[in-house]
Amino acid sequence: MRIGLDPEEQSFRADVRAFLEGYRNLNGFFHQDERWPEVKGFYRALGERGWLSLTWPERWGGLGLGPVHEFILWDEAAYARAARPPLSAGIVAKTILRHGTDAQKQRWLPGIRSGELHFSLGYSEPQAGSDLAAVRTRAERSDDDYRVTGEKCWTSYAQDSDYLWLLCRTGAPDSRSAGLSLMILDLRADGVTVSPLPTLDDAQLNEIHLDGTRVPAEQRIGAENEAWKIVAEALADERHVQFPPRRLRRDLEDVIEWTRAAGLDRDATVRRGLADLAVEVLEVETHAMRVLAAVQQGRAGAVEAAANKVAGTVLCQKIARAAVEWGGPAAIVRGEPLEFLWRQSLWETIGGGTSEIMRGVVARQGLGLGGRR
Amino acid sequence: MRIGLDPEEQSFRADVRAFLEGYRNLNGFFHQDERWPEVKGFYRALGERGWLSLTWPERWGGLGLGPVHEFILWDEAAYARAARPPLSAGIVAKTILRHGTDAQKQRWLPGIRSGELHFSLGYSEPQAGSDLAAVRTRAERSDDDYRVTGEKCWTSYAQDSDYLWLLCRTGAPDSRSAGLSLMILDLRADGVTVSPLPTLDDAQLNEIHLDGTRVPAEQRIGAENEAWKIVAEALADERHVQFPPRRLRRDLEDVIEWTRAAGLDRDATVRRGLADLAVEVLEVETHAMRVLAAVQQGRAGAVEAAANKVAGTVLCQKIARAAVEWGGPAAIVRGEPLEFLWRQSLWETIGGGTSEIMRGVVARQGLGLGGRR
Amino acid sequence: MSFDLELDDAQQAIGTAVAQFCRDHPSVDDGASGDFDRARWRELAELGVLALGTPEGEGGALEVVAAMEALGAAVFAGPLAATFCATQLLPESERQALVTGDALVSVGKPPLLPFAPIADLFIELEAPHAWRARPAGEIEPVETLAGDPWGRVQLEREAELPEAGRALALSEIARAAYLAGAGQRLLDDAAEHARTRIQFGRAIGEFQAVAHPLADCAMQLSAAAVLARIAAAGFDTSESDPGPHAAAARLSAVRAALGAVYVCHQIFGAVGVTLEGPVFRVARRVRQFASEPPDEHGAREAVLELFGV
Amino acid sequence: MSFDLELDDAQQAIGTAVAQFCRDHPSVDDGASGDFDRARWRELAELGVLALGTPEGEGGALEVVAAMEALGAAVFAGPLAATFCATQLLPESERQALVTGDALVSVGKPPLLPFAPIADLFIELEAPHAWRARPAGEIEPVETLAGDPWGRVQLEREAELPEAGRALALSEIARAAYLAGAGQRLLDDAAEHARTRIQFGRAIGEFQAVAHPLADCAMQLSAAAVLARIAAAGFDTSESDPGPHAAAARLSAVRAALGAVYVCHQIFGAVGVTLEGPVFRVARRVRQFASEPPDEHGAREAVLELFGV
Repeated sequence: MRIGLDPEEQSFRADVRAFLEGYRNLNGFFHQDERWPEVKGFYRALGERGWLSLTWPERWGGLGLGPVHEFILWDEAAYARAARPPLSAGIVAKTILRHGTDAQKQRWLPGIRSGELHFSLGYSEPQAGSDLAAVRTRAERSDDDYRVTGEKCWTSYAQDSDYLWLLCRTGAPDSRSAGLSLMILDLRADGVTVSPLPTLDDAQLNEIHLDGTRVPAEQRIGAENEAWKIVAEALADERHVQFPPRRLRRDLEDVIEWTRAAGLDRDATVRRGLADLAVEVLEVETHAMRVLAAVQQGRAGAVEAAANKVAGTVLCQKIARAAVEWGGPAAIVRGEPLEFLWRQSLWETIGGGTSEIMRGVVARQGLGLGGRR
Repeated sequence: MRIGLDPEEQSFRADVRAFLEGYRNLNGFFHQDERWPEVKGFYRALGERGWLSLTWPERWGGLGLGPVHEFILWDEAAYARAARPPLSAGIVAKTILRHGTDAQKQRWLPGIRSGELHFSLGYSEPQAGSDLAAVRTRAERSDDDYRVTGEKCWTSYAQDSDYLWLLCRTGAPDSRSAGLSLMILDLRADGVTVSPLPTLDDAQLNEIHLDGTRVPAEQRIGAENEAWKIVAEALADERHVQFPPRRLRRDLEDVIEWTRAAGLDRDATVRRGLADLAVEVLEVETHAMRVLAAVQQGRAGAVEAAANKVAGTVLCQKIARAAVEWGGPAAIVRGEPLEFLWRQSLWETIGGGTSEIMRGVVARQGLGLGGRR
Repeated sequence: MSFDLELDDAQQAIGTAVAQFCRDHPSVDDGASGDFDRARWRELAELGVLALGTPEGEGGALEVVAAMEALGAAVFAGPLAATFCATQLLPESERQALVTGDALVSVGKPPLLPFAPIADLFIELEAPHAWRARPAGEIEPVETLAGDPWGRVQLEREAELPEAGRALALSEIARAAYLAGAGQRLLDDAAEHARTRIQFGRAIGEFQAVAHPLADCAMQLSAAAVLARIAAAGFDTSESDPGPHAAAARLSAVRAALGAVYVCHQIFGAVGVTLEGPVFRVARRVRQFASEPPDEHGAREAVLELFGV
Repeated sequence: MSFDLELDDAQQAIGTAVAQFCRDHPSVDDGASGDFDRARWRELAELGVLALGTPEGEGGALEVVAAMEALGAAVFAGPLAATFCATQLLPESERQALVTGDALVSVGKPPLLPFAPIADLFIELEAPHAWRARPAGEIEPVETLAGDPWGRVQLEREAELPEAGRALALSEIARAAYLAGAGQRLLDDAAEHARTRIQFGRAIGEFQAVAHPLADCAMQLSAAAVLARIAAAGFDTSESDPGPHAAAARLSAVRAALGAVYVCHQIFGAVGVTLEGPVFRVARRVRQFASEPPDEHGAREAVLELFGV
């Protein structure tokens, strides 16, 4: 059994915590949109330290460290509410490292590593939410380009990003998972319209209309029509940082602080509730450890990651909901931390794979139950 | 809106309550098996008053009253823990009244009305639990008889009953719901073996082996292969007495009494829990009213009955489980009412249609959702 | 006569009229405005809604239920339950301005008072007591989850108001009906979404993980709606203290409506994450209505009375 | 070195040996006997299980966890957690008879004491304190949900026993591991049933209403098992007070195991209603183990310490 950090990892954690002191009020974990210049500054500062490329091979400017270091960084960043891991340095960079050509690596990795280049995830469409194989956005090849037409939606940060990490259809319309390709689309190119969708957490998602937008063929990552497997692998790359458990510890600490200020922390019902939530925080930490163990040991870890996602996000809602119940009218005043958590947590069980999809993964892959979703 | 009993119904309820005074310690609601002679005596006493045939037409010895009277009787009997409605006077008699020949009515109804004749429900089989269309027990016609061979299981009260209300296959083996017939099988006939299955509530179910058992053709109720619709109708006949809500009121009162004796009734957590359970008891009472309204108005009432079954039985488990948690070690001593309710309630969400099947009914028929179960 | 849990024709007509009014006067409320549409409030009053249950107005608590179910379905903003409380507590002379919508009332317990910055009348509540009151000092405006203008201020109590228990009961019945209506609207919308949204080649309502939680919502909401009606019927016949059944209705409706909020957000998925989408406008108002004073502790104690605890 | 939440090979060997022992010595316990199989208890002791965590025995808390997970999976009867508590509290001279299985200990709070009618030693518990004690008067025998012989009796306290907090922590860790093992066994059995039981033409595990609750059970049980191991590792390194993590492990395991009981009963349906069927023998012992002293209130307060409440 090994459940704690080793001395080198502890020392790295201390460095991370010291570094995060300067970003403790950034709150980019929840408010990246409105704080984008500062969040981008935070990413640049990480880039300077090499912390956006902790696990990349040294040949491409990485530090060649393992997933535990990435976990520590983003777990502490979540606790500090500083920011979430950028798509660029995670899914995008790791996929390029695995499937990109050397030319592509040279073209994209330096800007990502330094925290300059940022990407949005272009997977979801109005008719393809949980069911990604239903993607319709069409890329037609002509000479050295693709022309892309279609509609993406619920896209985070597109208003601030440089590129879209685009999943699109290059095969026949009914080719499902066998006709999809991955491309890098310039969000400033002609034919791109980004429209904001204000969201319940004071942020925004975006709809993206693509009308014959040009994507150079050299910006396709991996072979044509082969994106399905690549996308699945990329998900696995980020499992250990997808839902950091210390976000929950911070949530619960904030609630405890609030109940103390409101004089509720001696109330028997509140104490019982806090204790039960505290146990669940510890439980979610074990799920995160299981994910880490799987990733380190080179196992798929899909079941562990699904459990971590469901347990963590359901608990995040439980914490906020219980607190708002205890807090009475005072808890629903805008700007109160509980009120915000209540709203924000509403969508944690949806984004990044719904709880229903995740339970299906655990049931099928973990327990061998049924083929249906 | 009409939500209360009218004066005549109130007067009937008063009569019922007075009558039940003599049976308050009978406890046949939970322990019919071991108290069978007394429970049978209770049924005979009901028969003497005409209360086993409250809703039957007067021509067949009934009182020609409506479902509210039946509801009052069995709701109060549940509160008194006296006994549950006998299968004979419910499903059996009502089906014979609707589908039986005059000869069959003359043959069976008097003994049922008087509380003399008792039946067990012969639907379930090892491979046909929730999925009744999978029934395999085979009845082969030869001249004026059927010869029945097969296995029934989880059969209540078969050790004390006179007859089995048998669902069996007369059509082709793969005929599913289109090849089933209903028959009355004498449990004392040759080829019948009844074996007890002791259950977690100190009672027993039974397995019944049928090995070429003779059933006279005149004991088939309704046409050959036409049982499916009859069985569904019969279910509807009993919706208003299937899960009487005052059973829950009594459960909660018993728990309150227990918490008071244990000095727990001033505990803040316990009080909060009791209040929430009390609200749910009132909620279940509204479901029972909805079922009554549907039955009185001649509507199918399947959705209302499913809601009543799920809400009532889930609550019955919640009450017992919460109480055992509050009670600590003292609550798990055999013979304590909480310990018994904890065990007994484990199967309320299974028998008489599982919660999963019932939620499916509400989703499909109430909300128009999906065709799957 | 058969059991019948539905409102009668006249009561249903009130609900229909209110629903039509709400369609004709869509809310400008965007959940982050801090505004309150007083003109619309007066127009609602012109329908007679705020006079329901008073000697000068129509009917009693069942009529209030009819109106509030429709207002809940439209997530109409305003001190609705508070107004029904106040019209029971105040004499006709003071009631007048409330039922016409000319005056707004704030009912609550300091320091945080609903609609305080724009309220004309204040009633301090400490169930089962109520006092006429007036602000002592500056009102610090705050905005709520659902975008309403509330305020922080201390109150000076004036005369205690008689029969507060009965007035509170009506306001709890009103709140329960509103929440049941709001929850039912969410359920209807989510069920429609589940019938029509296709993923993995079929309507998502065919998946038990979608269908069964909606079925549970339907059961809870139907029970909550009936409990509100039962409490209202008891209020109108005055056979016994209406408080405990009103409390039960409120607790049931809060649980059912919040349950619907959470289930329906899950079923709408990303569609429901948007500020103006089909769920959140209802969700935030349900949560806010459920949090308004008086708190649930008193309601729970009242329900326990019914069981002799 | 990678993160690794599994027990090491030597610890797993203990679990394997205990599991084999349980298979070779099936329980006669039928849930309604009031009997206790002392011979089997002594044989378990001969394996060295009851000496685990003592200076004379093998290993520490992780070894206790290994044994208790296996005992839980076999729903082995007896004062298991209590014995681990007592062997920590008592000096070697008194411990001897416990680790050989010759003496039985009753640990609890009067008047209801586990195994009191057949116990040779009594320890009164009022967490975080413990006293050697002796019965004051006649022991009234009672039978428990799981068929064990308990008794009602008052105790006379003798000397207070030192370091009760640490002893209690080990017993809570042991309890948590037992419950996690019992719950996992239920889950394994129910998942197998769901994979093979056909209704409506398909394995019932294909229905989300069956599959998803089992998935939730799997997640909770895995977390509970890991929390027990983490608490045990902390106990063995003595880095800090093992109480709070032991308390968390117990609370987590109770919730996970009871959750598994309820879900698995539902999934086994009528098959699980029988006394000797695949669920109830486990279910009743889980419920009983979860109800044994000390109560959960103290555990919750201990967990709150971790968060500074």
